[in-house]
Amino acid sequence: NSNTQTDDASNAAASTDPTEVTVFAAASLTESLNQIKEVYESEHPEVELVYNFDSSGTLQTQIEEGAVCDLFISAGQKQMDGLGDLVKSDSRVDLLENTVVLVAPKGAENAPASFEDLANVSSIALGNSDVPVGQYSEEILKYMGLWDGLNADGKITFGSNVKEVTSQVAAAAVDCGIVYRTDAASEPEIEVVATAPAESYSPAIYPAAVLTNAAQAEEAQEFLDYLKTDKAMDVFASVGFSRPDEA
Amino acid sequence: MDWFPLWNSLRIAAAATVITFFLGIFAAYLVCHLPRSVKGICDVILTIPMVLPPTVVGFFLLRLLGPKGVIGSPLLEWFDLRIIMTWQAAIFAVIIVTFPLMYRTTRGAFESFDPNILDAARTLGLSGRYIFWRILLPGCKQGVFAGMILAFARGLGEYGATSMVSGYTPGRTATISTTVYQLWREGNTDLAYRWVFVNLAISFCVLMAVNLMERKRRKP
Amino acid sequence: MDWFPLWNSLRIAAAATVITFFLGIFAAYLVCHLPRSVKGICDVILTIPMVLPPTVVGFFLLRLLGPKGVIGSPLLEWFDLRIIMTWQAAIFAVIIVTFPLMYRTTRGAFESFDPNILDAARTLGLSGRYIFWRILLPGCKQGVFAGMILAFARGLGEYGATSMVSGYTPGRTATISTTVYQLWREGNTDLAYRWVFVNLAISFCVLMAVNLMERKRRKP
Amino acid sequence: MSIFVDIEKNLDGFRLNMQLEADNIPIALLGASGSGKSMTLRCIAGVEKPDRGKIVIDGQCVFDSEKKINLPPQERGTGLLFQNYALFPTMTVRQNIMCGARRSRKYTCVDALIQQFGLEKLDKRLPSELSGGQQQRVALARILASQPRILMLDEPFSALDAFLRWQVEQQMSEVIESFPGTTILVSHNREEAYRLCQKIAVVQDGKTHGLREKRELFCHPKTQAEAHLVGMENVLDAQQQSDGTIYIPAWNVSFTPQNTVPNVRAVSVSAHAFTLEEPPSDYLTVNGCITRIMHGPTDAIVLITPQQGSGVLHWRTCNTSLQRDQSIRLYLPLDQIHLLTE
Amino acid sequence: MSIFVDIEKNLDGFRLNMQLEADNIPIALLGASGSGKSMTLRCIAGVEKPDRGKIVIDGQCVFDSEKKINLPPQERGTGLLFQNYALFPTMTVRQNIMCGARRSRKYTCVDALIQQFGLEKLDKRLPSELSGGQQQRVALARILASQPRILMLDEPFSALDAFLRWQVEQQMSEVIESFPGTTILVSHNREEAYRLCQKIAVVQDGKTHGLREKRELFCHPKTQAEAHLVGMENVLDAQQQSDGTIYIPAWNVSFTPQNTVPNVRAVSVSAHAFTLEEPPSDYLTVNGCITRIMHGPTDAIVLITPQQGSGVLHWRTCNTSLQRDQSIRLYLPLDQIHLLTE
Ligand SMILES: Nc1ncnc2c1ncn2[C@@H]1O[C@H](COP(=O)(O)OP(=O)(O)OP(=O)(O)O)[C@@H](O)[C@H]1O
Ligand SMILES: Nc1ncnc2c1ncn2[C@@H]1O[C@H](COP(=O)(O)OP(=O)(O)OP(=O)(O)O)[C@@H](O)[C@H]1O
Ligand code: MOO
Ligand SMILES: [Mg+2]
Ligand SMILES: [Mg+2]
Repeated sequence: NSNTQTDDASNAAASTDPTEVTVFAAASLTESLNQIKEVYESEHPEVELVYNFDSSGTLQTQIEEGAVCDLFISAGQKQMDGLGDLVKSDSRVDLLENTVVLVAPKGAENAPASFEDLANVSSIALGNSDVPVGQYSEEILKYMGLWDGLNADGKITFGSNVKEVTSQVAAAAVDCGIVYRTDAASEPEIEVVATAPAESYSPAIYPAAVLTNAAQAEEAQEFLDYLKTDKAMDVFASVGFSRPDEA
Repeated sequence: MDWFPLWNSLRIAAAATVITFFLGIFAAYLVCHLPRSVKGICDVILTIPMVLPPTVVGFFLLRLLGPKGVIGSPLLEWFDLRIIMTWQAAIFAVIIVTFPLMYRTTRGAFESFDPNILDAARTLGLSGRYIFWRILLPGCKQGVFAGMILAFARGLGEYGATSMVSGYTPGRTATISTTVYQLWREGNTDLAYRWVFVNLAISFCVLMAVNLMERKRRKP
Repeated sequence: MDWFPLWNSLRIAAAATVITFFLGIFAAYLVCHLPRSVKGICDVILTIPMVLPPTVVGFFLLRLLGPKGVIGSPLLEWFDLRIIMTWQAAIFAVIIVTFPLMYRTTRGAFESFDPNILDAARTLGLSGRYIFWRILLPGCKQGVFAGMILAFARGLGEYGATSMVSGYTPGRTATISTTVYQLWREGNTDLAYRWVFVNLAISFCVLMAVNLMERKRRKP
Repeated sequence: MSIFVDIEKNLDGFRLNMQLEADNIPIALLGASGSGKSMTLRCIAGVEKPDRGKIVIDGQCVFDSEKKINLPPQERGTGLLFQNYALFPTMTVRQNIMCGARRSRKYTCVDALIQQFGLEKLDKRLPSELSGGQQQRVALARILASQPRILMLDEPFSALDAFLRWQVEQQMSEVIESFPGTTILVSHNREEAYRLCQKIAVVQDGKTHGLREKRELFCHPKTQAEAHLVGMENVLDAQQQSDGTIYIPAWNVSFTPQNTVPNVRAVSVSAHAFTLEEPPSDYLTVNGCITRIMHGPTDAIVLITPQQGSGVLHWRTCNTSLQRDQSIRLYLPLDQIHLLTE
Repeated sequence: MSIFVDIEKNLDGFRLNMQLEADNIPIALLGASGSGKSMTLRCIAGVEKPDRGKIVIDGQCVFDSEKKINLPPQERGTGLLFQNYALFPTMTVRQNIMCGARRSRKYTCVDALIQQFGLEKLDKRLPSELSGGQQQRVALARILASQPRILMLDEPFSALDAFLRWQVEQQMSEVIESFPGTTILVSHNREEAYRLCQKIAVVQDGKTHGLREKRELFCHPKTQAEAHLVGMENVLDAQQQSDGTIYIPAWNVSFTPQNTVPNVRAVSVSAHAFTLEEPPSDYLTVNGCITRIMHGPTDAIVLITPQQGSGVLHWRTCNTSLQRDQSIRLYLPLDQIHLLTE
């Protein structure tokens, strides 16, 4: 599976096989990271980025079970925390921040206008605690004192990934759902009705870190640094991410 | 340990198996009697649900059954019935996913049945219906049973399409497999394993029971 | 449109089908010749992979194949081979998920084969191996084929276990089904549909080809 | 009640072209294995569709390729006994016979049939637990229970042992006699066919020359196929010379037939026809050497190689003093030689 | 070369208890349908395992329940022709026969066999494209190709038509004669059994009284089963009176047998035995009324209801002037009455 044919006359360094840097990234980053890859590889011909996208929980399990990985970008702190000593703590940074929004089927009549209206909906789709936004949803609903009521009435349906939640909302199978702003952007059939107040949940941070036993720790760190540059951030921002507040 | 997912899984799998059973037999019979030209295409179309990833199947079903869907919207309008996100919706999902198993196994059995026997039945004046229910079907018992078990067992473990159309609402639509997945993702691995074990145990019992039944029938 | 997922899916499904083919036939033959007492249990155990949700299968497989696992660690130690997160790992996943399909279909065919013919072959002095490969197997062609197609088609659409052990690395381990899922999640629905269509088209062709083959064989 | 059949059907490498017409008498189809007898019955029963032609049962047209009539087997009211029995494997003997009685709804006859065919002790068994002969009896009873308009028996006695065969044949003979419609019997046994039927059609390579009065057929076979089937042990090629004499190369003999028949291709002679003593009427003489003697319970079959002949001569005799390799002279009355045209 | 069989096997509702012993001569098993003939052959071939007993072929013990010997069928070197042919469905005729030749590796004989059994034109066909008779011939050829030590034929001619039967029987007779080992023939046809074999064992309800010289068996049947099987059309219950006379209720006649036999339970009489003229020797007289006449090609079978008798009398005659319902008086020489003890 060699890519040596991609030799460019202008690119003398590519005459040797490029170093492979394996990046495990949350699936919600697929589009933006693929865009960045093109730019980055042309600037660093000695590096080839190999991505593995999946939900953060699956990625965590794969790393725990010994998958080869240099850089891990999680959609939630929990998954990163779960890896413990497997990541270099000094390399860990909060790379991106996402915003939690309430969505409803486009043009739905019985859609809630705000989070407060959720007391009156008949059903709501949330991500489970594996889907990073699931934890935040729980925080928000608890903060607003709606959680116990919705849960006891069996109005909450938990999706095992973001796509399930957005699809269910898009099909109007549920009255509304809580997802990231970035997820909402990918589904034309739904509309954002409210943004969760910042104080109601801990910031939705995407942490990134180089793995302890990374084979290409240096190159991975270099790529991670690049991701923090404005050039990369522009790409992330275009799909709805923001730079986390440097607190 | 809340036993609701067990009960829910069983009722979904059972209901779906009953329906798949008849649908599968019916489809197998029809396809066997089609002219050669369309037979192949029908066969392929009926097998397709098996080759699609269950999540894709679930997605299409969601579109169909949802309040905006072709099936869902009349149901909602006329009967005020919201089928999606209920445990009943999972029955549809399981039927579609298990149908090809039942259909193909049954068709194989039908095709290997001695055609002379069917001819004899017809010359004796037995109606097509009688021949089908009393001669062909009992004669293909083994194949039909095998298809049914496979369908039931597969239905019990179905995850992708079910979670898409029924969601996971504890105490309402949670099945064994969605519960396992949920628990496991929440890091509650112990309980998840316990449910996997329950799943295994039931499947084991079902398969074992049918095995014994088959054996008894062969030595009456 | 990058065609890698197609090629990757095909090679995984093909490799897995070849292995499942032999494993399934072998298992079916062994189980048919087991004494009654253990037959049932073996049968049930071999069917179990079908009833577990594929993600659970994937999880267990990850444990086995990982560098710390029972299969993975010797592979790593002796051959310096890391199998997980490669496309080869998906072969294992697909084998496990499709095995029961092949096994059960084949066993059904073996059991409905006229025992007199096997007896006749034995009295003619034909070795067990000859009887198996040249008489039983060709005689059960239809059933064995059906099992094989089902296995291949199911393998082509396998998502849960595959994504668990192979991950989704574009250009390396991406299969049709993981690509569909990923595209779809990105909101790239058009391309996702295109891949679903590719999946359908291939499955359709495979099933159709076997259908024609079967027909030709019956009328030689 | 009657049956009229005129059908054509092309099979891979085989062509069936059948004409039959009979009133409500029992008729038989006699033919070599693979000559298309079973296929004919299947076409009449409606489980096989002829390419062209017409089938009329009791004046009702059940198949007509021109008028596009093709009644399903259920509405034809034919009873076909299949060569391989075709019992319903999941039903007991009694249930199988009950199935036959469904059409007529005369369930009362079931017990009588079970008794008639000696199945009392077996009535709860499944077909797979019966021996070949037992299966055949069940199949027969099942057909009779359905009270068909036309009865077709594809070698009904082939798996019965001698005694049962005899018993069942008598029952069958009564059944056929009291049967209001046509009976068509396919049998390998010419004596059975003769005893049970009035007219016989000889089938060869999918064709028949029509029904013939059985006595006529047995006394004067006209083709090689007929000669074989009526049990002539000697069927030989013959050459008709221009002077009318006929030469049999296999035996190296010539003779002048009593009445001239054109286009003689072969002759047939029963193995009973030869005598050791000179017969009173015209005869021919065959000299030969005994090559084999096969003793049966009542007589022996002696195989003789004629002098300078290329073939063999079959002689049936009760004489027990014969020895192998012995030279012998046999007389054959000319009226025992049947001239065959095909 | 020889065969020794002494086995027991219990089946659901049926008990097989067989003793047989033969040198390299052809023997036959004659028995009613369901009497256990096929099962015996299957036990010898090794495809069925007896519960108890011993089977020795050519001095080699192939099964012994006490010594725990049970050779697989492959090592027994037996050739068993199955009643349902059991051809390999996916192989052509030639390949089927080739399979038989694999053990002996004598592939050269295959062509000869194909020719011998008239299969030249069919050798590329699959078994499903053959008629019943054609299938049987292939199965026969396949067995012979395997050159077995012992040849077991389960009704080898049952699906052959009259002419082929005659041809194949002659081939078979030669094969059996030149066959170095024992041949066991299961046949429903007593004449075939007689012609092809030297000794015959009558099988009834899974039991046999051992092999008997065929002539002896046919002339002096001793049990009802034997009488049936050698073709006695009249087998009747009889009562032995204290004064030695024997009374036949079915015919309502009594007679004093020429030589006294104890425990006479039944008698048998061939349908040929009766005469219309008073015979010279001792005889008995039966008066009756003709109830049915069945004409065969050479003679007729006449059924007579004896006066005051409860049964029926079968008479075979060439007399063609008989009428139904006619009264008749028949004479039966006493030496034609066989006394049966079982
Ligand atoms: N599917 C088929 N393809 C080609 N030929 C066939 C097929 N089925 C039957 N035949 C041929 O048709 C002919 C007639 O078959 P049929 O079964 O009617 O013979 P039959 O007279 O009943 O012989 P038998 O007495 O042996 O049963 C045979 O020569 C057989 O080889
Ligand atoms: N699986 C079984 N269960 C019960 N009884 C059986 C079973 N198989 C065979 N039998 C019985 O064993 C007996 C002997 O069968 P077998 O096939 O040896 O008879 P046969 O003498 O060959 O008769 P035929 O001449 O009709 O073939 C029959 O009475 C049959 O009913
Ligand atoms: O991309 Mo995620 O880990 O499914 O939110
Ligand atoms: Mg036939
Ligand atoms: Mg038998």
